[in-house]
This record gives sequence, C-alpha cells and structure tokens, in this order.
Amino acid sequence: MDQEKLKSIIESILFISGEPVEIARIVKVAGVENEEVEQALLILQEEYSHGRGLTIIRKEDSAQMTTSAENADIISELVKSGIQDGLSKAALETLSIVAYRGPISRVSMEAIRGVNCSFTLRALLLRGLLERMDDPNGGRSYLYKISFDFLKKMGLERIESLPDYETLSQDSRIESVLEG
Amino acid sequence: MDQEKLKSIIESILFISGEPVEIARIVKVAGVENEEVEQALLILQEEYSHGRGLTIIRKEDSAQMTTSAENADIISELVKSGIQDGLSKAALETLSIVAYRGPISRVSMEAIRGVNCSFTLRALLLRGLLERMDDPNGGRSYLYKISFDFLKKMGLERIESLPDYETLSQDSRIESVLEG
Amino acid sequence: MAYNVKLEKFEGPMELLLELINKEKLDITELSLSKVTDEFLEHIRNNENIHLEHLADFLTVAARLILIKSKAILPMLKFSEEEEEEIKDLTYQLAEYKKFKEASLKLGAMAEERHICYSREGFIGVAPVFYPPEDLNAYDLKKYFLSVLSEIPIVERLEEEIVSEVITLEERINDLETMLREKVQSSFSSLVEKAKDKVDVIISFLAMLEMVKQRIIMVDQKELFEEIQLSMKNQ
Repeated sequence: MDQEKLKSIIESILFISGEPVEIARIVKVAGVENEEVEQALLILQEEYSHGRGLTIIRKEDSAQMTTSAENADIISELVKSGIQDGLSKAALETLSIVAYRGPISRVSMEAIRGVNCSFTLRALLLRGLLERMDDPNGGRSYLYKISFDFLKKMGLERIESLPDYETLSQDSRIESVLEG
Repeated sequence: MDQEKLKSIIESILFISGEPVEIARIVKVAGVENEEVEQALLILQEEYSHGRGLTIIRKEDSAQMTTSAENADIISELVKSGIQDGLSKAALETLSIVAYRGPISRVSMEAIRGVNCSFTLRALLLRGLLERMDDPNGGRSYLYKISFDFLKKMGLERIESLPDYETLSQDSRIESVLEG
Repeated sequence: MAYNVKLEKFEGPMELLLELINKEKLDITELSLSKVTDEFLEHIRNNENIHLEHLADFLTVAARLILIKSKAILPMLKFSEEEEEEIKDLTYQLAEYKKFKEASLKLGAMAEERHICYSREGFIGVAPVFYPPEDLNAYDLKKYFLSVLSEIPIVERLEEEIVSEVITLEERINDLETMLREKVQSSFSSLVEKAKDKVDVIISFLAMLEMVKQRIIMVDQKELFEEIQLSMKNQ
C-alpha cells in the first residue's frame, strides 16, 4: 500500500476510535505489515507535532489521537460554553420523557419524539442532568434516567414524586408508539 | 489571533465535539471574529480535502469533523452505525426533494411527489437523515432540511456538491413569478 | 388494455404516470397525459390492493387526468378557471417530479457506493459538570411531557382523515362524470349499465368520447355550446 494512503487510513482509524488503538489492530484492518504501520505512524506523529490542534501519542503498542496539550484551556472553555442557562425546547422535552419514562433507551425516546435525539442526550449527559446505564437487555445500548443530583435539585426524593406520575407514566399514547 | 493558532483551535474543538459545532460557538470560545473563523475553516477544509484521513463537513452555520469518504470501506468495519442502512425508493425521493429544495414544508413536498409523505418523513427524522425546524411563517407546521448525517452518508463535504445542485435547487415557477 | 406495470413497483401516482409516459416515449405535455389516462385509470381499477393511504393520492391525479383527456377529445368543452389551473398544475408537477425522480436515482447510486464519512462520539472522557437550569421545576417537566404526548400522531385518526379524503374524491370524480354527461348528451347510461364501479363508468365515457373523435359515432350539434346529440354511425 501507498504510504500516503496508509497514513490516511491510520488517521481515520485513530480519529474514529478516540481511545488508544493497538498497532496490531491497525495492521490487521489496513492489511499491511507491522513495519509499514510503524513507519507511517512516525511520519504522522511528526506532521502532527507542529502547531496542530490534534496530536498522536504513542504508548507501548498503542497509538491515540487526542487534542494537543496547548489547547487544553480551549477545551474546558468549550465544555463550559455548551452550558447555557436555559435549555432548548428539544432538551426540555427529552428531559421530561426521561423523567416520566426512564430508564429509557434512545430508540424508545426517538420513537416518542419522532426525531433523532442523540445530540440532545449527549448535551444533557455532559450537563449532569441525565445518567446512563447499560441496558440490562444487552447490546451496546444504554438506558437513560434523571441524575440523582438533578432530582435533588428539583426537591424530589424519588422520580415517582413527579406530579401525576402514576397516570402520565402509563399514558396509552406512548404505549402505542412504542409497540409500533 | 494568529491564523495558524486559530486553525489549531478549530481542529481541537471539532475533534473533541464529534458532533456538528456551530460557528458561533467557535467564535465565542476562541474569542475572535466570525470572519476569521470562516476564513480559517475554509483553509482547513481545503487542507483536509487532499488524500487525508479526515474531512470537514460544512452545513449552514455549523461544521463537523469526520473520517474521509475514501476510507469508508475500512472504517465501516470498525463502527456499528445505522447510517449504513439502505434507503427505500420513497426515502430517496423525499431526501432528494429536501436536499435540493430544503428547507421545505411537507405540503410543498407532497405537491411534487403526489403522495402523502408523513410516514416517510417520520422515518427519515428518526434515522436522523432529516432535521425539522419551525416554519418561520408561523402555524404549527415544520420545514424540513437535510442533516449532517445525510451529508455523511453521501460522503459530501457540503450540500452544494450534490449533482446538478445549481439547476435543481431552483424552482422555475417560483423564479418566473418573482420575475413577473 | 395492455399494460404490464405492477403496483408494488409504484410509490405513488406520479411515479406511475411518469412510467406510462416514458414507456410511450412521450414528452410531458397535456396531450401525452391525455394519451395515458386510460391506462392510469385501468391501473387504479385493477389494483384492488392499493393501500388506503395511497388511494386518495391516486384518485386526485385520476380526476385531473379525466379533465385533461376530455379537453383533448372535445376541445369545445368549456372548463372553469379552476379546472384549467388543475390541468396546468399536473403537467408542471409531473415535470418537477421527473427531475427529482432522476435526482433520487443518482442519490441512490451515491448511497450504494457507501462512501460514508463517519463521525466520532463527542466529549469522550470529558467528565460531566453538574449545571442544572436554575428555574426548572417538576411542574415544568410535567408541562413538557404533556406537550410531547399531545404531539404523538394517532394512527387511527390519520386513517379516518384518509377515508374522508377518498370519499370526497370519489364524489369529485362522480361530479366530473355528471358534468361531462350534461355537456354531451347521449344514451350514455346504456353504455354503462354493467359498469362495475365509477372508474369503469369514467373509462367507458372517455372511450365514447374517443369514438366521437374518431367519427365512429355521429355527433350532431346545432350550434357551438349547444347540446350534442350522439348516434351510432351504422344505425
């Protein structure tokens, strides 16, 4: 394989993984020799070492792409900037569904709202209003529920203390979308 | 701020966010002018467009960093993503109208397709290939537009790269009414 | 009437119409539409398995086609402004639909290539910062949950709407038939004694108009816009 192509593939793999990736894995996925990957990685590391926003770090037999250290302040600024005082209508709706129907999967939530919710869920997680747990029914999916901190903030001891929890959590309209 | 530094910051922000990031947010976090971010983004997009493993997608007021379309085969093996699922004929017709004519109302879409589109629209919203927004002309209706996930699925950096975008995005009748 | 298109293939009336026109290698004009009207109506009649949700859409187009065809066969018929508008709209709509049908095939091919750009999960490893909105309470959550509930589409209601739409359209086609009959007096009722349904009546009627045009039946009209008397030529 052409070295430029291999570098491109390594960039893609490291980007998508986010975590440290074993060299052996790259070798296997790209279908090339170990040497070639090591060589391409060295060049990439060098290219990424000058004033770029990303960097490639090597740890034993793994490589990882991360943001460069000099932009650390920016990242914490970014996280803070995502937190506005108010919540969007989408966020409030999502929050209310998790409150009355949680723990609930993303798929069920989307069936209820009729739109894709991944972005909103992530924002609510980052803000500590939701928690997620592994779905006991398996798979790689999660169930979402209101975080303990947020419950406390609203002065609720348990989720069942929400107004009209008994009736609203059983509403037949929801059942009808979830069955379909 | 030095343009190289700004580019580096943008790379960090896009990388860590994963999701589309609003230009306004980058402007705020980096503490620079809107123009500067637009300029730096253009240069970055250009730099990333030649044989690199990453690419920057632009849509309206947001940008997202993704793996490049050329490496789709290899990356698809690493990720489990609903974005890979096939599209029905109805879905493709609806998507093409929204892609070229969006933001567009359901009524206008049905005037072209001659078929009730609510079920298809709902399915596409759930899959995240479309987004909806409130109709600025009021009422309880929505306007539909394509999403970043649609661009990702098609491997496009921007909506204008669709085939025949210039001609198809123009409604000849609307034009003639405006001229007349 | 020979045609070999199956319903499952068609997503809607425009797709069927485009296919019929393409099959005859015609351009999208009023005249072309009038030529494929019979086949279109046949299609509706023969496909009893048209989904309820699509039937209304097919009938809407059918009503317009009937107008177009009667206009083509008997140019002396007067149509209301609204009817003329419907005729023009259909030609325009089909031309628009054709563009997007073609674009959708290209999009389909692009999607098939699977040149997908993948994104990564955001903020991996970034710890959440608890930052609750200050003024949000449990009653707000209830309020928003109620609004979510009210937005859930109720399937049965949708179906009811479609049924009433279909009924309105059947009336519309019925009216059309009556209107045409009044304008062209004839012993038409005898022609349609054995008609199975309204679409059948319409097809027979259009067939009769076609015979007028081809001078198989006689037309007697004293003055323009007066009643036209029809009789078989060999009688």
